[in-house]
Amino acid sequence: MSLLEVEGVTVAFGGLRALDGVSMKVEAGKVTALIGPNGAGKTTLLNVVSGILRPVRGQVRFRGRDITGWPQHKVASLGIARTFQDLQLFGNMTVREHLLVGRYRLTHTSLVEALLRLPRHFREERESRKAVDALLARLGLSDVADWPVNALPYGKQRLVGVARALALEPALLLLDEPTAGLSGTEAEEVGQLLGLLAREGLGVLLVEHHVGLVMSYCDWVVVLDHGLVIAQGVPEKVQSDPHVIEAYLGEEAA
Amino acid sequence: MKRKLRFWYATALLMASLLFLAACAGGEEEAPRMPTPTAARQPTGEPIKIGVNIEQSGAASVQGEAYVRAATLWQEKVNREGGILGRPVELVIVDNKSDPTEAAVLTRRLVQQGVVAIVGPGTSPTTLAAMNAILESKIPVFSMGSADSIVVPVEQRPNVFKTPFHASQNVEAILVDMKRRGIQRIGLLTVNNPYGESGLAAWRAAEQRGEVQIVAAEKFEANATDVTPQLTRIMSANPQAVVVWAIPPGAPLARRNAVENLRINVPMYHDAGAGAELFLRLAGQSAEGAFMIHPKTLVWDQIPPTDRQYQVLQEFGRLYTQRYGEMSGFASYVWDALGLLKAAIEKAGSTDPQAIIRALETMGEYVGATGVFRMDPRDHLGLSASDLVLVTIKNGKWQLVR
Amino acid sequence: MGLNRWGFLAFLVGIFGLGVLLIPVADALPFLTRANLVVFALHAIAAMGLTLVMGFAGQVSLGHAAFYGVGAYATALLTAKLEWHPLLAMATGAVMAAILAALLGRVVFRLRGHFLAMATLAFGLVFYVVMRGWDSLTGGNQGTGGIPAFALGGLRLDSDTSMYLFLWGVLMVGIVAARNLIKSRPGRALVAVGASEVAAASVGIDVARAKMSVFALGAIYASVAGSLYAHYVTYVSPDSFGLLPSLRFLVISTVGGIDSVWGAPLGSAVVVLLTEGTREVVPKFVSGATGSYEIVAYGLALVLVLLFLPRGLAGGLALVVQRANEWLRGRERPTPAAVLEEVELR
Amino acid sequence: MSEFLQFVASGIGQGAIYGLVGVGFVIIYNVTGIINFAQGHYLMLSALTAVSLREAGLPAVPALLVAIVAGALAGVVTDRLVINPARRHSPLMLIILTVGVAIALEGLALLIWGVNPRRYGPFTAGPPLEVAGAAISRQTLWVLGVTLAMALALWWFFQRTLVGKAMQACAMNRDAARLQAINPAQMSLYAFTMAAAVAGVAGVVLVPITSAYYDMGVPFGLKGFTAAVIGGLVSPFGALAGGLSLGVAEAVGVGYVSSAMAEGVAFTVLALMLVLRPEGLLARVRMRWA
Repeated sequence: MSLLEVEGVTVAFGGLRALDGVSMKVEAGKVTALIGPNGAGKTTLLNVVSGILRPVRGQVRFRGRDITGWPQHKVASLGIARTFQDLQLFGNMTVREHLLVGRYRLTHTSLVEALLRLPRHFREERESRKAVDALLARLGLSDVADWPVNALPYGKQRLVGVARALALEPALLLLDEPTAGLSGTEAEEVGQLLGLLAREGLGVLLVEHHVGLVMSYCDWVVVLDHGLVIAQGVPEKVQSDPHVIEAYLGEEAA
Repeated sequence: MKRKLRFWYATALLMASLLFLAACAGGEEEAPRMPTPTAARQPTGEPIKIGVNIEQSGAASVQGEAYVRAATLWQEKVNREGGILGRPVELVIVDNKSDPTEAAVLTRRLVQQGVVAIVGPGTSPTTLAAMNAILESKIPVFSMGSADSIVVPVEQRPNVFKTPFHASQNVEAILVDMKRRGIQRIGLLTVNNPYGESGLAAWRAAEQRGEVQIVAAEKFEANATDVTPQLTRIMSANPQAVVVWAIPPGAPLARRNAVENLRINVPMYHDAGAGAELFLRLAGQSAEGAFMIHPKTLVWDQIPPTDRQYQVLQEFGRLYTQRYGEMSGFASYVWDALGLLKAAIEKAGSTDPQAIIRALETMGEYVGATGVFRMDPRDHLGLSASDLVLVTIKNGKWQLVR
Repeated sequence: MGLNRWGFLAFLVGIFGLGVLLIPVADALPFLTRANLVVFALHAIAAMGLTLVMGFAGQVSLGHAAFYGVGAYATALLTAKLEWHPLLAMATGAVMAAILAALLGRVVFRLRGHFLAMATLAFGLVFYVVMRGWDSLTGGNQGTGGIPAFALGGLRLDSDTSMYLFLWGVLMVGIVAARNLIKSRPGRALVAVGASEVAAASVGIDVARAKMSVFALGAIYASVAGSLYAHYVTYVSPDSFGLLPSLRFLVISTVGGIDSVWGAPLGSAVVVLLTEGTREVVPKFVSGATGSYEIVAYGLALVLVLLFLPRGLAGGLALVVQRANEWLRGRERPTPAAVLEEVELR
Repeated sequence: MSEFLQFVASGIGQGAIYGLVGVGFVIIYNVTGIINFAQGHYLMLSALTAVSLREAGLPAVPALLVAIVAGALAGVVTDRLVINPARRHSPLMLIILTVGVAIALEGLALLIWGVNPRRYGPFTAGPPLEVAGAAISRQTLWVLGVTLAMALALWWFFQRTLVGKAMQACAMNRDAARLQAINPAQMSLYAFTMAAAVAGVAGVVLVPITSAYYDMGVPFGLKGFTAAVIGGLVSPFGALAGGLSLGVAEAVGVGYVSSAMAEGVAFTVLALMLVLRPEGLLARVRMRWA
């Protein structure tokens, strides 16, 4: 049983098929890349897995459990975290607060307990702050922990998006173009981090354009074009697949 | 982009200041054109302050405007004629915006400013909301609200008085005329606000006493544009007369819809709230033949000299119409409230609140423009329904029927 | 960091002292009375509920006065007619308001932006119509009275001063509760929902539920204020809970600033000062001026504040504090902490 | 039967006015994404201006035209002084800003005209027309005629003029419109001006039916908005149809249900519409713009 299994998923917008019977798997402890030309349906697939979109056909299974069409917050509470291409950070919250919000599923203080400052609030707050501090340190965000995110440079903001997702302590991490807009070295760092996380047992599915990153840090590559899976396999094999070359060349020509 | 914005703001500022100037100029124009003082003594000393807490804007502002006009006029007259106890009178007029909460707050504020008495609030909800403040103040307060409960039970309202007739007295007076015409079955159209509600309650009470049969009762919103559906419903119950309980613009609107659209041929009665000149102006031709039960103020120039109120009505009617060009159906309530206070202060010889209240309760008869008041410790209104008259409209003028 | 917990407490004590100091100020100012202070505190408490809804969950309500009305009518009917204990009546009103808000939120929060505003507007209007039309329960347009003064043990709030001090205390409790909320798991979740719904859901927050709960909480603030209003005035009628009062709460919240717990008290104070100030000043220049000048001033103030201080007076004030701080410290470069000062004076 | 017809006749007269106010909501909403709270206040301004001009002795036609222009100017001022500078604010702030405009306009009207309602006579004198036992006043016919004329004019404007088409483009996609060199700020100005002018037209034809007073803006604004929502907020013609159906529903509701709750009918309809069918009753018909 794989960590995540996507089977025959079809999504249609009006008459257009954004995904057409897509099947793929993500294994725990592996980094899986989802690549393909623009408009191939990569983000759509992430949206289906994370519960933003409901497929017209097909199934999404997490640890063997059918989660197709579950609302987003329920999917997240199973331990499926994600980032967004356009970041979707929380305006002027601080970095630390972003991570604290990220731990939402791991804590249980209710509205009433918070208003009245009952013991659970303090206990969880203490635990969360400790965990968040550790994560901040690990990602090198400690020195900007109390900055509002909108005062950070773009690269750091991307990292905060990843950090927020990691704060969920997820089993599966979905990343939508985590290196877009980053410099070469920054992208390299992200790649190393992903490799490290995978070794700790995390399953990672990332949508990526950065070919170098895909080649050096990913264990498995799935290629989408026009909503169809045109190839999948280990990076070296996919790289030389004629379908893939054609799809990318087609894009360049256009 | 920036410069454009500045241009627009400059334009707006210019327009605003022009408007302000216009308003100021308008204010000056309306400012007192006092006849040269012929009266002897100029009032001197510390002015006697009386609070006037009125609905100058908001839902009840139509009455409010007339109240303020009457108050201003009265202040000028009294100060011209030597004030009260030789002291000048200063009215502190405030706008409660028809808001119950503001009415309550303003009552307390007026008390703090040291007024010896308050006239207002002018409606039932504003008065009842201010009641706590009024009772705590222990100074005499005159309300122009229509609900009976403002002064009843009197033990719980020791310092509260009112000048407009109870709704029940208006009903009583209309019923007298209906009996004469043999009308038993009526249709009732009331405005859906506190004013209409008090009328509806009074009519329901009369029905309980078996004095009348209400075959249809409908309501309409104060800002309605067409009450033909309500009137259609009422007419389908086949009443012998239709009673409309509303203030402008609702009352004249109902009259127009009834006459123009439905050509209702049964008598239509309005109550004193229907609004004098405003009724004529808004109902136009259709006003002809409408009946209204009203204090004598509307037909002040038709009251025979033998009437006890003749003198008072002549003076009030002259002053008011000379200044404002037309009579108002509401103005006399404030005029009389202030007159009663003046008489009471003079009788008591002091501005001590308790003394004023005692003087009001033991004054005996006070002939006002609204009617002849006979207040006593059991009755803080003191009017009787027989002071009301029935008027109708002929050739665009009010005509005394009886 | 804004202020830490002890700093905040000290600040709170200071503010409470300030509230007490307002009494002699009101006595000294010719155009203010203690009754104005009572109204100021009542409106601040109710508007704080709206501030929570708008500022911390990014949702707007144009029918807030309806919840104020639920509390007021619950207290009026339960204490005057059934002679319940005031506290019990207040709690009942608050629960009813919360349930009503939750039910409303359930259906309404599927809507976004303008439609949501308009749906709450419609709700407020329907409430107003029902209060006017349901004569047998509410007394209709004539309202209902005979409400006793608020009494709790030996405490009897039968004067403006006692009422005001009690309300000021309630206001402080409201502020502390709001701040407690913000610095906690559910509170941060609300802010997150206000900032990005899709991202909030991606960390496991049930967005619809979060909105519903903050809507219910806001309704409780309004309802408690409404109950105390009923005790204070001893009479309630529908006109106090219609569209205009809803708009007034909206003005108070936005002028004060919707992303600060101090917004509602600030906004309420400004509205009282504006109302009473114009009432006092304008007639000195324009003879025969009525409340209309004040209405114009009210509208213009709202427009100007929102145009030039979109974060309200609280936001503006925070900025001033920060600038003053910088100036005192001799023009340092803004530190992250200073940037934060601007972000939250929560 | 004639009773029912009477209710309908009364209803369409009121409903046409609601519809005209609703049209303004639709135009502004589609072009700028704003719900303009001051919409009913333009009607009020035009109505009161018209009364003043008539009282000052101006003949009917110029008086009414000037009054409509005055209403439109209020729209211009709203856009230039408030909406345009605040273009970057959130929609929430923009709604509240229009609330501020509405409050200020109402106060201004109170300053200028005072509290008393005023009125001028119907455009053509004469007894009401009898249609199958139902009386229809001549002014109601004027209202219906003007409404029809406005509908045709709007249709022409949006279908046949360049500006109209540009506004439609703006309504469909503001960013795309910008790429085609359509200036959204300018479209917003046109939208506010037009919406205010249409409300102004409604105001001047309404006065003889009821009267003009300073606080009529809010009730008419609310009814107009309800009309627009019934029409789905996408098409001016939907708003007109929505207004007519709301007017008839109200009148029939008064006639057969309860006159005390008549106003409740409209607002309950509004609430239900927003919650159950935010896309409007007429969305199925797909009456987009024309």
